[in-house]
Amino acid sequence: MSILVDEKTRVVVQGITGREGTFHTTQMLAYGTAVAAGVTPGKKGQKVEGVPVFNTVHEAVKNEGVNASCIFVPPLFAADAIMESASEGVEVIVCITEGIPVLDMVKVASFLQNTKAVLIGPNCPGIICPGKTKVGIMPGHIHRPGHVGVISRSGTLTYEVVDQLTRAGFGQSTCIGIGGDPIIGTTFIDHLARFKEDPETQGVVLIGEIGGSAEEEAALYIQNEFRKPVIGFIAGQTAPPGKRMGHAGAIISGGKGKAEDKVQALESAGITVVRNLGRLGETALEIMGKG
Amino acid sequence: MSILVDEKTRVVVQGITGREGTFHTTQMLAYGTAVAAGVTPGKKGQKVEGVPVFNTVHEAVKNEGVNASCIFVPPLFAADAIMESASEGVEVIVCITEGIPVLDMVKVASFLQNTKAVLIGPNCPGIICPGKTKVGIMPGHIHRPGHVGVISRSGTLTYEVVDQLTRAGFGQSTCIGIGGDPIIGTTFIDHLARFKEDPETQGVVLIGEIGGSAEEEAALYIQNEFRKPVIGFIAGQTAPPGKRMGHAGAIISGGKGKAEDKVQALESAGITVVRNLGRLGETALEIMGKG
Amino acid sequence: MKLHEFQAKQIFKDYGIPVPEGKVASSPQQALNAAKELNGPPWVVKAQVHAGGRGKGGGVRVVRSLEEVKNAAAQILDKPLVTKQTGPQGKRVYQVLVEQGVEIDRELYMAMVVDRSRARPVMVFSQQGGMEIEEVAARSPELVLQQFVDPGVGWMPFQSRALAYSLDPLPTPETLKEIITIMGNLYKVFISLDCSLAEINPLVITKQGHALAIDAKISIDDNALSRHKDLQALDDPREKDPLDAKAAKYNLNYIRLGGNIGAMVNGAGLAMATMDVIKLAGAEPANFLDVGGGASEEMVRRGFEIILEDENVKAVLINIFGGILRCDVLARGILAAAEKMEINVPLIVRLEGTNVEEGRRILKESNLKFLVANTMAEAAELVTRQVSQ
Amino acid sequence: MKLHEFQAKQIFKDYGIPVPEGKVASSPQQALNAAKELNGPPWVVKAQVHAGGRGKGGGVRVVRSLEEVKNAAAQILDKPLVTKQTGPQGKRVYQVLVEQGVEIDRELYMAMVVDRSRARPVMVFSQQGGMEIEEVAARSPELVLQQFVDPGVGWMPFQSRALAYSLDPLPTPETLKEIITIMGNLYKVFISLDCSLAEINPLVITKQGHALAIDAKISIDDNALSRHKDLQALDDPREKDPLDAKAAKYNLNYIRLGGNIGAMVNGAGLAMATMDVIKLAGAEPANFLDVGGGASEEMVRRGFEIILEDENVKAVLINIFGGILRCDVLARGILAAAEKMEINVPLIVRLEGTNVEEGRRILKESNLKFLVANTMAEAAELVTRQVSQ
Repeated sequence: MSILVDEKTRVVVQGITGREGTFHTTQMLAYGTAVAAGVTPGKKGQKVEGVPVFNTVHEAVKNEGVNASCIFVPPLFAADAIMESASEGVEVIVCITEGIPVLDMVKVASFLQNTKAVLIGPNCPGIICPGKTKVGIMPGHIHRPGHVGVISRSGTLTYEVVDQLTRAGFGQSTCIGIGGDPIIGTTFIDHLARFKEDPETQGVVLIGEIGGSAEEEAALYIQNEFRKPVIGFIAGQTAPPGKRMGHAGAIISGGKGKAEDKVQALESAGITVVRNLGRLGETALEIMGKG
Repeated sequence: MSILVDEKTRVVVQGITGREGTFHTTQMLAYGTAVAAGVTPGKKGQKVEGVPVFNTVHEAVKNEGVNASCIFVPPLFAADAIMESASEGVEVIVCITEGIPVLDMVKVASFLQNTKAVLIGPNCPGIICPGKTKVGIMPGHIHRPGHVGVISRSGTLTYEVVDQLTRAGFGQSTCIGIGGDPIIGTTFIDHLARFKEDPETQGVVLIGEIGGSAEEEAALYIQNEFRKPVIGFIAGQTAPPGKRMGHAGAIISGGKGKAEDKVQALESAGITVVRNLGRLGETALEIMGKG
Repeated sequence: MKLHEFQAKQIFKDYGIPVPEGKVASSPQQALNAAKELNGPPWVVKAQVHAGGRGKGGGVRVVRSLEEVKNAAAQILDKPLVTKQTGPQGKRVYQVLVEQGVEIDRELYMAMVVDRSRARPVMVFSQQGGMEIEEVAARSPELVLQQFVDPGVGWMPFQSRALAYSLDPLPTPETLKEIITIMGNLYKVFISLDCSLAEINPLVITKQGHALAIDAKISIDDNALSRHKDLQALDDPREKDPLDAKAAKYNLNYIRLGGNIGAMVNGAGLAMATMDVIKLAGAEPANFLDVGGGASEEMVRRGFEIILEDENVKAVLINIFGGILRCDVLARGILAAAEKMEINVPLIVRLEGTNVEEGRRILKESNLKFLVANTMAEAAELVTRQVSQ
Repeated sequence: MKLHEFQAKQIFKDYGIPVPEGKVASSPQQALNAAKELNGPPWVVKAQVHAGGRGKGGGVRVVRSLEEVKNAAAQILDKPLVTKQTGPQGKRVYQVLVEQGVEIDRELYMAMVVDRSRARPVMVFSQQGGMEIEEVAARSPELVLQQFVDPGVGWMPFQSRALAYSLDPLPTPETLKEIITIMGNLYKVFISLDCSLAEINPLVITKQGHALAIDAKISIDDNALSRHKDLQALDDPREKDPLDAKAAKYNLNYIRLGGNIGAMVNGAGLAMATMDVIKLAGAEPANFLDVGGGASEEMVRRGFEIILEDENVKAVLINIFGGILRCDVLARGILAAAEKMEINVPLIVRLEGTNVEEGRRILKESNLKFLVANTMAEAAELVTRQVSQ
């Protein structure tokens, strides 16, 4: 088992004829993902690596029965692309696009409330179930099938973590990059709840970073609801204070968001926090036993 | 028992210093309703029939613990008033106001999705639990405590029905005017579901009218889910075709909305439909036995 | 409030929806002058009247000479236009719209309304536009697409694409772009003007590959009119029955019908039920009149006057169940009317509800002659008696 | 993108938010001329610089004579302004805003931002505005109110009332109306311009009872700038470190820091983690540089150049875990940079991920001298060795 996607998942790539869309379609196909359709308005009838291109997600759903989407369209058009998939009943939407305006994401968040879609991202590497399917841009070869779930706000940092897990002998059940933007479709907690119910997942690595309060909320959830072992890492422990959103930002955040606060929140929830990223693999061995 | 409101309900009247607001505050107080506060911006400190007036619903909730609202503000300000109460956690909102623009109600409907408020109306007489409380404008003296639930899209037509029920010896558990506008807060089905769970309610009278498809949907619900006796009436059996919303309106409604269709839908769901309103009391005696 | 086609087309133009060049005219000579300023032949002369089915009723003429323009305008303006929506008496036409003819390749359908059960605006679109759209919807529902608008985001480009890319065969990219632009603009019209309907039927693709609104239908939500001062000026009172117009002036919900029993009721539902009772009694209602919840004494007086001004009326049934409208207000309004005009028909009064005692007392102590009904059933009996006399 | 106070105030004015009369000046003489055209005394001379805490740093002067206006401007423009946000080196001030002084009765706080966990804009309002607002929020949170905006309806009048009627004592109805209008207009500014922040602190009530934005802070969402051509012109490159400015030109996410280990990383998270590793190794990062996901060869080249242009840099760590950025693209970008400039510092390269073999091959087959790290841990060791040498 895996969460959200598996080898039966049929993927539509939105923005398939663009440079990144085409490149990662090739990569996903090579990994074994069932990329069943692509969408670029006006390009119906073309093929990309043998994958048929349609004008709309509606056509892709109707003709190819796709149930997941991977989005590579440019930032100012990405919110529209997410809503298109959601309105056509696509169940899992992975938005790779970086740089979507925040107020566009406010609209997306509101729109998704009335659909059954699960949005991963934006500004994320996507989701992979090693050995089954990869809906996203992560380098597939560093992953191994196994029993560790990975949830991360970061992209490349996730690869680093997965790489160490694999080298330490730990395969992964599912790895999800939830995205680094202020407003994202799903949070740590949404996926922790899925890992909780997934018998294949025996432990979770949770990779946070400074800003927001998602890690603090996840810590509370884990403390109350989650019984499998969890290892945490927070990026940005030595980062200088980032952009301040005036007094208002500080007031809204209530002073949360600093790395040390997050580390403390995780530790006081009984979670082992790795402070030196180079040592994550070792720590996994200590906490989760031999992989 | 009764549904939604009872003698413990504490009501705030929005627009209490207006002509209608003041008149019906007096009427409600006379009926025994706990009108605990009024709201008219800028009029804090005044009293209407001994009821303290506040500037905002927030103040009314904080100072008087109100949990239901009755709205008399003019049509262009009514949507705002509904949202104000909903945002302050008021649980039952009765909007009497007639003539709210439809696109304002589109916004209200969207807004209420994110609150726990139950909206009755707009363009409705409100809700009454005879002998306990009345949140609305119906003439209280025609009602009697008892075991029949009444749900109606019409205002004055409801009084007519209640009057006949009372004269025939049937008291009412709760009577609700859901409102005659195209977009209303709650439908027949919402309240049927409540009457289903209310042990005091032994039968229901459902008063519909031409337009929309609420009666057809209610018929389906009753057929599948509702086991207490139901009597139906549809106003407008002889009405000439009303305003047509172009072809689009006909397409959207799929041809539903005519009185005869509604009568048939109700009858084929096993509901007794009264065709001559003058005979409703008699029919109640036939269907529900001696009151 | 319904707009005329030429008014709706001006709004379309202002919002970036292309329409044929055209001019409005009130006489055959004006129509001729208008045609001279427009490219043609052909020209199209269209009756400007609030009624559907104009085409089949002869209210839309395609003509190929200036002389024909004049003749067509004369014919349309000369006698009432009869369509399936006007009734056999037809409707007088005061203005015609003279337009340049266009060469039509395809006829599409596009409209926006509010879907009441979903509580959202919806765009309805079909590649089979034209006069038979409702038949298309009934026969081949898959050819009629709908896109519901989420109020949190408004009309989105993906929705335009979902509709436009359904066209089969697909038009050129340029034509598609024009259609997509029109969709966004139709939504803007709908939302900005508080429309209850904004409809383009047909939206054509011309032989030159351009999208063009050949007809235009806009209705404004009457409840929202007060926040659109500019639109109020577009009301054409000539389109209304004089009594309907008078009722509108006093905010009364009045519709004149053909029968002989005048009725004054509070609440649309009770008014409809009262009409039903009149019919069941074997009589015909002369009107629908809901004096409404917040009616003042003045409104009641005007409503009563309007009923009595209808020369068909042989008896009047007043059926009031007081709620927000108080019975005493009703009674005073009736008396105020009675003071100013003679009442020569039988009056049946049924009063119940809020302040009923006070209302009954006021009527009783006046000089007014009337029959009292205590229930709807009694009212129906009295009506029957009046009718059979 | 941050705006200067005078730019933000112009926007406020355009959107109907009242601000004091004022003029911007680049020299003491211009400041004097500006003051002559404004009512006064008093006047206020304010440093225009992207940094908070100007008041306490001496960047805001209230003066009572024209001579003092000139002197205040001269002092502010003369030397870098040091505030708690600028660091000890301070920031040079190029312009001052000269304004009419106003008589202040009360200082309020009003701002709009997006709340990330609720995914909604929120208005923050307090009757205790001024410099200490964050302390107020920490000490007396009940004095800081929030109203979240439902995107389906936008800012509603009831929200303005909920905030404005919290004022204690309540201002006059006229003043309340002004404050309520400002709330609606601040929301319009925020939404129309894709702001990440729109803040008025203080919003004052003058002794005459008028509401007035005494300060103005607007930040635009960089991701949305491309759809606001007019706002792009408001960018002031002088506010940025020259290397930061160059990086911005090439869309690189670069922040210059104080240390000596240059770092080029893809992904903000990995970049932060790499900085953490450098610190844990006992060294100091010279910069944060996330070349991003969609980086081209050109962007990599420019990024590498920018790192090397920082004269503090004694070693460079390249840590790339290829995903959307492919390792071969990275390698070619590095080589392109190396062709154009001499590299005199040790280079540590750690490559992994997408197209890693191709990337490693390209670097290996070039003339570039570099140390290979296979893991983060190894990279940290190599950095330590460089630092301790």
